[in-house]
Amino acid sequence: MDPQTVIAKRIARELRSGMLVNLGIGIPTLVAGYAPLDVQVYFHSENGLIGTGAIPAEGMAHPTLTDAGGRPVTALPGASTFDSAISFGFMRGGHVDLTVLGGLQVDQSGHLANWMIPGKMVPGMGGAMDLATGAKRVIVAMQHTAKGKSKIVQTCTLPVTSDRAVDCVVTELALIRFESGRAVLSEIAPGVSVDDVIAATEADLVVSQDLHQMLI
Amino acid sequence: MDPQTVIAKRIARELRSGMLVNLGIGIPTLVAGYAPLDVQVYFHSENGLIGTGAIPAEGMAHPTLTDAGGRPVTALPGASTFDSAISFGFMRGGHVDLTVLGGLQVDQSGHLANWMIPGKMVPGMGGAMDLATGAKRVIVAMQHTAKGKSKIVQTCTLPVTSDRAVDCVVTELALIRFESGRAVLSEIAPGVSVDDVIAATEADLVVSQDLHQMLI
Amino acid sequence: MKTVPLAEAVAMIPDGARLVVGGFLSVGTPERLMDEIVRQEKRDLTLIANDTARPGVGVGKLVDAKCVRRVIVSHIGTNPETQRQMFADEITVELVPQGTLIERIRAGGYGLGGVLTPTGVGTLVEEGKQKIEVDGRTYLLETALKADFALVHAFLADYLGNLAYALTARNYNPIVAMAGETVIATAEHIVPVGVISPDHVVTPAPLVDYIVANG
Amino acid sequence: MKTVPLAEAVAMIPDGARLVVGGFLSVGTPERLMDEIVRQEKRDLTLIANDTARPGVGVGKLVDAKCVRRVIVSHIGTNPETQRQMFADEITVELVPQGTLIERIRAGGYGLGGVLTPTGVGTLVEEGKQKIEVDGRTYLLETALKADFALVHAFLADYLGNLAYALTARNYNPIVAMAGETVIATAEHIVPVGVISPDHVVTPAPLVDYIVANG
Repeated sequence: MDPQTVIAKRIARELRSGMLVNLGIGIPTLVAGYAPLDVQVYFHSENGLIGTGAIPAEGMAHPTLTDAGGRPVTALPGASTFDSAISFGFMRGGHVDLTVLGGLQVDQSGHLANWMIPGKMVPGMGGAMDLATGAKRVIVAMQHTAKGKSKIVQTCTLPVTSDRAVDCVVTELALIRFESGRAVLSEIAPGVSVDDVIAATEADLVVSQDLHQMLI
Repeated sequence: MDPQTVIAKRIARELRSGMLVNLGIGIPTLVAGYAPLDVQVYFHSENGLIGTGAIPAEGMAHPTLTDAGGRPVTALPGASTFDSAISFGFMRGGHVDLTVLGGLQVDQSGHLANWMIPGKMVPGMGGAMDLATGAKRVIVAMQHTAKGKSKIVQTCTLPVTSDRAVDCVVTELALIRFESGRAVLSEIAPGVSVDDVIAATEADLVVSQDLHQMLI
Repeated sequence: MKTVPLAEAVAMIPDGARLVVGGFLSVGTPERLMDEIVRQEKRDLTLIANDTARPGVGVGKLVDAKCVRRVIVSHIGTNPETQRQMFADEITVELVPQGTLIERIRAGGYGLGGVLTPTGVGTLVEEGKQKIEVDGRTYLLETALKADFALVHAFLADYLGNLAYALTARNYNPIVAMAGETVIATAEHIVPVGVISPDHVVTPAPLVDYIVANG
Repeated sequence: MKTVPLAEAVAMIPDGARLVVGGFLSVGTPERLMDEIVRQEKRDLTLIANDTARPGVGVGKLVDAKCVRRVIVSHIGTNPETQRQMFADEITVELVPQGTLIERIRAGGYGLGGVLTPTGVGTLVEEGKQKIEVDGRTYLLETALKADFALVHAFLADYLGNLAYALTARNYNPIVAMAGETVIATAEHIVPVGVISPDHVVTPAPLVDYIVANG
């Protein structure tokens, strides 16, 4: 199983019926594909849609029904559309139960950096800061390392997205929770050892007393 | 002609087609009845309606179509309804072109007091402060005196409604504009002399070089 | 969203709870919830609403039955019973300009700490509030209001909890629905999913925790 | 409200004007107004919008044609031309978190001086901004934005100027329509008064100064 699939499948297990969920672009988007069949969540697109459905069949796209990346989507029965002030009220006000965001770095107290690389990538933060600050739960979905270097660091060297700590990060190796400023290794992927995770991680990890294998 | 009719008829001459107008309770409400036939204004009710029409015929009232006093109204073709945040956005944001408000006192720099009499009448300010502060133009409609005492005073003794000066006050005797902190007597009602107005007014009045008779 | 019987919905509200309730002079107020709160004899509630309506209607019923210890409203002039209780020190009344009140409730529901408004500057309303200057104009800092329960009334609710309102019964309801920890809604009509078009949904379903079953 | 031909609508916009424009990655942007602004070779505009779309679409057309000197947006990542002009110092880019941007525009249109938001606290965004504590939580004071012209696109406009939007093309448009000194709207369909029910009007007619005649 490739790293992205491991991450997406694990996060999909966090979905519960009735939840309002916002998925960022990249790996987070894949989570929708692994939602359990008996779980009905509402997907929120920050451009103003709740009840975002799958990509439309050919010829069925409509120019005014798009996701936050501007791509055509469908809407499920019971969907609703609204202006951007309401949309961000949902995000900032804690009405989005769960957001899954991509990451460039997460530090050991749970700070996320995912919106810029000074001098190199300055796309703008879009809705990332509001989601990271306001959603009820924030899960980061990212690969554990980039070019052999740990993305889970002691302190973010890139500009952070929020001063609020994320709840956990899920990588292809592990699920790490952030509790009271500590990074707690809670789950390890099948075939991965605690030592493997520690070796791949720059941040100091506390191994959970309840450590178990990641279900995917 | 009774005092209220003089006031309402004079103010009705300020209406222009396309204006968005909010009328307070009391004398201001009467203004709608004297709108020139060729003038189409939008009446705004702060409970969330633009396009407020006349009182419904018997048997035609609907429990969810009311004015800001909770009384049944009708809606004209092209009416719109909206929530209270939008409604007050219209008022505070200067989108209401004209508001006509009742008054307890207006002082010579144009401050209005119309929402409480300490220890006696404490109904709450409702929407009065937002209208007095945010509408593009504020006209006060009130009788010149109460119990023989001038309601146009040197300085308000009652708590003011806003620190923003009103544009003018219309009474059964006169139209007084407030310009750069001065009360300028601009129009006198038919059969009323400048001396009559000055005698009935506590505030210092500057007589306009352009003084003329009130058209009603 | 769960559909619950009326008595069960109101049983969730403990004495001393803070309620934010939709309606404007009782138009758009969830009357069945008001009646049931009175029947269950709730006490010491804090009520956030536009006004206290009139005796016998809307939130006025809660005042009549002495369910309320404190109100945060823009107007009590239509309810002599509120005024009587206020002068008798049975109820505490905090008066807030209407446009400020709706923005404070909105701020609570939208995750904002507050707003800067020109309304109230230079009046009694400014007492005890921070004044902030922006671009040469003075504003009052008005802080967010939230509540334990938001009680709203809609014209249409669908089976998922999407809500749409009728005419001037909309008023505070859509804003109130964002500002409660738990949101309970009543509706004139409960209709199948899809009856309310996505563009006509005013309160999206995920906001609504409970729809009260109709009669 | 006045109905005007496209060229006349755009002729009102002087060089150097400040525009706030509806749309999200060009969905819901008044494309005909964009094309005409380019054709009339407007210069030195300030553009307030969610993003700069992509080259060749939406507000991206204004960037392509160098009509814009300054943008206030939440995202330029989809438009390499904006990035190129930024690095070449041909355009000034102010990046604002999206939820903050829409609240700042709303504050401008709603007569508020600004809002307190937790978004951006402890990040680069807080630089130069006032921090205010409310109930033990820290917020940034984000101030109101207004514009000389608001350009919006609706699905339906009626003869009076009432507007309704379609699906995700609503986005910034209703807020933008409150925040312009002059409001110019285009619409997919211009329909008789009454086609849009009062409850389905999103932008009430008195806000709209000009509807651009359809071709």
